[in-house]
Amino acid sequence: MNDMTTFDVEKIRRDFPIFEEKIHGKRLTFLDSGASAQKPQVVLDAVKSAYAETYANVHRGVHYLSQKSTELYEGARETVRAHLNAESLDEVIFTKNTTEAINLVAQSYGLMALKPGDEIILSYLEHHSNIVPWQLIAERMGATVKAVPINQDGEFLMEEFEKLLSEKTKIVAVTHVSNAIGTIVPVKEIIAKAHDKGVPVLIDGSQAVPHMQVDVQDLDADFYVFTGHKLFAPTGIGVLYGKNKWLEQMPPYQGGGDMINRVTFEKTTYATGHSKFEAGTPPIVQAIGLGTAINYVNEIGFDKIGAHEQSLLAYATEEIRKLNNVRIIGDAPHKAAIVSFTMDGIHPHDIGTIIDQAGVAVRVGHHCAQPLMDFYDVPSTVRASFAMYNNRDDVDALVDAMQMVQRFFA
Amino acid sequence: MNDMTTFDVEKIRRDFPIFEEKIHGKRLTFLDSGASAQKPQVVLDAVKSAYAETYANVHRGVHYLSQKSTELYEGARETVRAHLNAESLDEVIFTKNTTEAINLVAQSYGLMALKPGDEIILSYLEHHSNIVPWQLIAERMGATVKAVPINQDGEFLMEEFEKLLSEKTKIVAVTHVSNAIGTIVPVKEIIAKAHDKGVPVLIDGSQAVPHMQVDVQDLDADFYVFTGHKLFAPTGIGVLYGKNKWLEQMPPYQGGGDMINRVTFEKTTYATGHSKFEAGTPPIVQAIGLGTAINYVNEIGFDKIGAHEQSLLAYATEEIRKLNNVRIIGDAPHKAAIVSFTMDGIHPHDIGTIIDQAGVAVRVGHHCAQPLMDFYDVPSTVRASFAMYNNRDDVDALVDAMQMVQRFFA
Amino acid sequence: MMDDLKSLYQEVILDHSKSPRNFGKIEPHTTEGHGDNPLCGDQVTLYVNVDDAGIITDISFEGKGCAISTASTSLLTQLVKGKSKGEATELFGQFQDMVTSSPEDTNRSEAPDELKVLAGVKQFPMRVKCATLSWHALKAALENKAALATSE
Amino acid sequence: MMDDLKSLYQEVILDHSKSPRNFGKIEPHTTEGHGDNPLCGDQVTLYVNVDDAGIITDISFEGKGCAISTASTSLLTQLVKGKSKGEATELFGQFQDMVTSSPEDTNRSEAPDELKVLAGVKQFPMRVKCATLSWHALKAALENKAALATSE
Ligand SMILES: Cc1ncc(COP(=O)(O)O)c(C=O)c1O
Ligand SMILES: Cc1ncc(COP(=O)(O)O)c(C=O)c1O
Repeated sequence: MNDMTTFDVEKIRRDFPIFEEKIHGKRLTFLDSGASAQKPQVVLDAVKSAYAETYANVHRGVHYLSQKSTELYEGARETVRAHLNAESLDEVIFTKNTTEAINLVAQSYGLMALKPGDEIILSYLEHHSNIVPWQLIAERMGATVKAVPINQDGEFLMEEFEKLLSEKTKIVAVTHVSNAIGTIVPVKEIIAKAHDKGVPVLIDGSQAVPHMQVDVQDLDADFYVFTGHKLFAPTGIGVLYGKNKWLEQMPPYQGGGDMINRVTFEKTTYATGHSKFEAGTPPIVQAIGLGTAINYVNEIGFDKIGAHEQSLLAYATEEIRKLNNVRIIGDAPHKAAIVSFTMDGIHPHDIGTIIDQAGVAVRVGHHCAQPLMDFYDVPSTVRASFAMYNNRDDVDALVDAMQMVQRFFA
Repeated sequence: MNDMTTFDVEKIRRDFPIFEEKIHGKRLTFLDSGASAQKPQVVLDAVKSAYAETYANVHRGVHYLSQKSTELYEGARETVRAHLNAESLDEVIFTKNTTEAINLVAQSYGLMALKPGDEIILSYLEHHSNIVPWQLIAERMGATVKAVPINQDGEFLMEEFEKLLSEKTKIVAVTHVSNAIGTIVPVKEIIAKAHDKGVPVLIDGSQAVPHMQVDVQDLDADFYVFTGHKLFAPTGIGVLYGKNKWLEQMPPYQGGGDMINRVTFEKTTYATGHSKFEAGTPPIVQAIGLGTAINYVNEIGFDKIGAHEQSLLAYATEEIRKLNNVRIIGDAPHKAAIVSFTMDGIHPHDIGTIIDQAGVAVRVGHHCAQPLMDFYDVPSTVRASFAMYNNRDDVDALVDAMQMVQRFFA
Repeated sequence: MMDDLKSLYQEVILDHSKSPRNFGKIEPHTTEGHGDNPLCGDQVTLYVNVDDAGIITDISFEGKGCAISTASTSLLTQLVKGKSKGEATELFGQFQDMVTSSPEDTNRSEAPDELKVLAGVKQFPMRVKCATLSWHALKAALENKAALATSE
Repeated sequence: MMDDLKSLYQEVILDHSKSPRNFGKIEPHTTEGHGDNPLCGDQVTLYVNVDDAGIITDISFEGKGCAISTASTSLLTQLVKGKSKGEATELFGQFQDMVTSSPEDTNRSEAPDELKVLAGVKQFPMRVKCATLSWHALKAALENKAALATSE
């Protein structure tokens, strides 16, 4: 895929129409891709064409449009399969987002596997979407949720994990990259340790897939989930990868059209493969858009994207540290391009509002990671999250705007 | 909204770019809107603009794009609220599709309300998406699913319904319009009868909203669900209307971001209102597209759309009856513009394949309504389903193509 | 347009679909296999006699289906009668390859001519399931699985 | 750009946010109310003394918040001290109207001038919750609800 030319961030920026917009009359400095990423023109074109030229419902139709639509939808599944290096198409399930994917596993695997007294292991780095679904199923089945602590730098404590792992552990669910502070978690090692005890592992890849190449077979992940909208794809689409050996045993999650084999009021039998978990009309066009987005990033290449982002991260960290009274939260040696910080005496919400007037978009708040905020004893932080289309001007604009905030509150 | 000019179907057709496509070199005769409807240009434009001009994640951001995106997303909620005449915005929940909306109610209301021996009443007219979710929760709670029978014309048997209603009944879930044969079900009367016994009612409006104006307060529906893609809106978006008095009592369905009040590993508290049921990043742009689609149909006006479709239905029924060896399935006096039929000695699948070569798109199969197919003792039918953009040429093309089929198999 | 259709619905196909061979239920039979096409609701049941040497001595079918599925089943019964289980499985493989391979590869298909009349189904991806349904049912019967076969 | 910001962060607001009045916990107190802003994780607790005649004789607050929320809470405590429960509720209504009404209506707002300094928040819809959080907490306290108030 990956051509031999060097990474050209300005060319990439031109692929994203949003950068033509002015914000309060200013250049857009978009540092909120961790919440959701912008969309390249090719994705918009794919969405448009799927509606305007080949649209119909998938799977059941024998007519031309239905056939085309099905080919595109199933083609997107193959794109995802190849991208994650999943063994088979049956292991790739389209969902609405990461949150639905985790709820699906929690409810379906949980219903099958959990007994009173069993334990689910998470970590302090998790997004609420990888906490609350487990709390809900744990409560229902009489199981308990345990969380692996972290150190001050925001690193996952492997020894503590090993102490928590026991015969009671029925599943481990951890994030690949922390959305709030950027820590890259050593998931391959976690999976190996869990497998030593026969415990399956779900990896929340929401913040990993936009920044790095993921190989589910290499990781040996039992479940790997991510959300399309952070990967430059449309909203309304997510992916659950699951090993066949689990999916085959798991009961259906939602009931409805397309997930059945035969329905009678007396007895209903279910489809096999990914169909069992895709009830109802799926997000057809959103899946097609996701396939297009994946092809787009692969053409650029994750080696280049990663290198670019790491150099931005280093520059941003250096520049932000120069500001007075700033505390960077999370300083793990392996980090994705996310910088979270607080400023003495100035609340993140006020910072967010003020720098927005300079066209700088960051996220302020708890980032759906309240346990992590509690750990650092802050209610919220300012988070600048970078994507492949960010450049050094974005860092400079952020730092300038922060200086303006300091003058404002001086 | 509704202007005073007469209904101009050719003008409407020009609003839908798909009609510029040629199918196997032929004019597209799209009679599969019951499976999913085509999209007008305004919806495509709204989708594009939401991505290219104002895109960001909703709710948490204080920056400009997030604010704009939130305004558009919440504006779509208001459009849906007004369209259904729901009392409050908290009663409008965005889902992925109808199927998710029904599963949400089945699991959440079911978990709260069902005890062993309780009963859920459905009908023989239901789509699998309004059967299987109830079977799943019934099995889990030890409850039983009962189905109201129909007569040969495909009408809901009110007396049988009254016989089934009892103190054991905890919920009634029926379709507003049958997707397979078009019967319009007297849901207002059903709701009144159920309410007499204190039983709440869910109405599956998937096939009703594209054809008629729905007023949830007038119907007094407890839950009303529909799917966007059949209402000329994007895929990946659905709506659950629920009365506040139920939603307030119901436990959350999926856990994750945005549906919480405060998360700790010890105890998590939930948001109130629609937020409780919208976990994770919602289908933002799809909701915006749905709002646009609703405004579009309202500008045309459902009185005119209904009149046009009824005249097409009458014409199509008359013309199809003229064909040899044809049996129309479902002959209720109140029908939406759907004609389902079989042909002696020629299987629907073969019909579908052959007429597709003439550019005619119909749906062949069991239409996710196997209990109904079993009732009529057919494995499948040919279904021509009409939308506001169909015209008499579409009917003629269908009938011509059917005659070709007969010659082919003669 | 008529060309693709004519290659799908060849005379042989129309003939077999109108007058299916080996239709009905042989009694007794040593095994049976059921196929269910969840997409259209069609079902087929194969009744099979396999002798101790593993030879399919007799076979018949019941069920409703489209022209493609009925003709395919009818052809199947003619073709596997007298064959060993192994040979039948091999035929299934050749058949599957034929209906899913790219058009250029058709000529290289190893399937016997009796099956090649169904090669046209390849132009109609949504109909491939119709053609393979009974083969899945046969596989289920030969593996003596009580379980249902689906053509997916 | 600075105009909108200046109208949001007026001198009074900055002053109250840096030196909040009535900060701390009065003991004893007859009632308290808690406010939680799920969007940013901010929390505020109001401690209130209401006498038999229904007059708010004393009030204080604790909690962390942004400049807007802290200033709004500080102003609230100053304003409702000495008022009856009914008057406090009325002020809440006026305040809500002011921060959610359309810009043209601001001048017609019935809110006292002490509250009008917060009218600029209306230009920042995502910040309205910050300004109203403590009013919701006050309402919870006066209704003596153990339940948590959220500013949604
Ligand atoms: C009556 C009815 N109910 C439910 C559904 C399911 O809708 P969806 O597949 O969008 O969830 C459909 C359409 O397929 C339908 O026609
Ligand atoms: C690490 C992580 N997990 C889960 C999610 C939830 O994703 P979504 O809201 O798309 O379901 C997010 C993003 O919000 C995330 O960053």
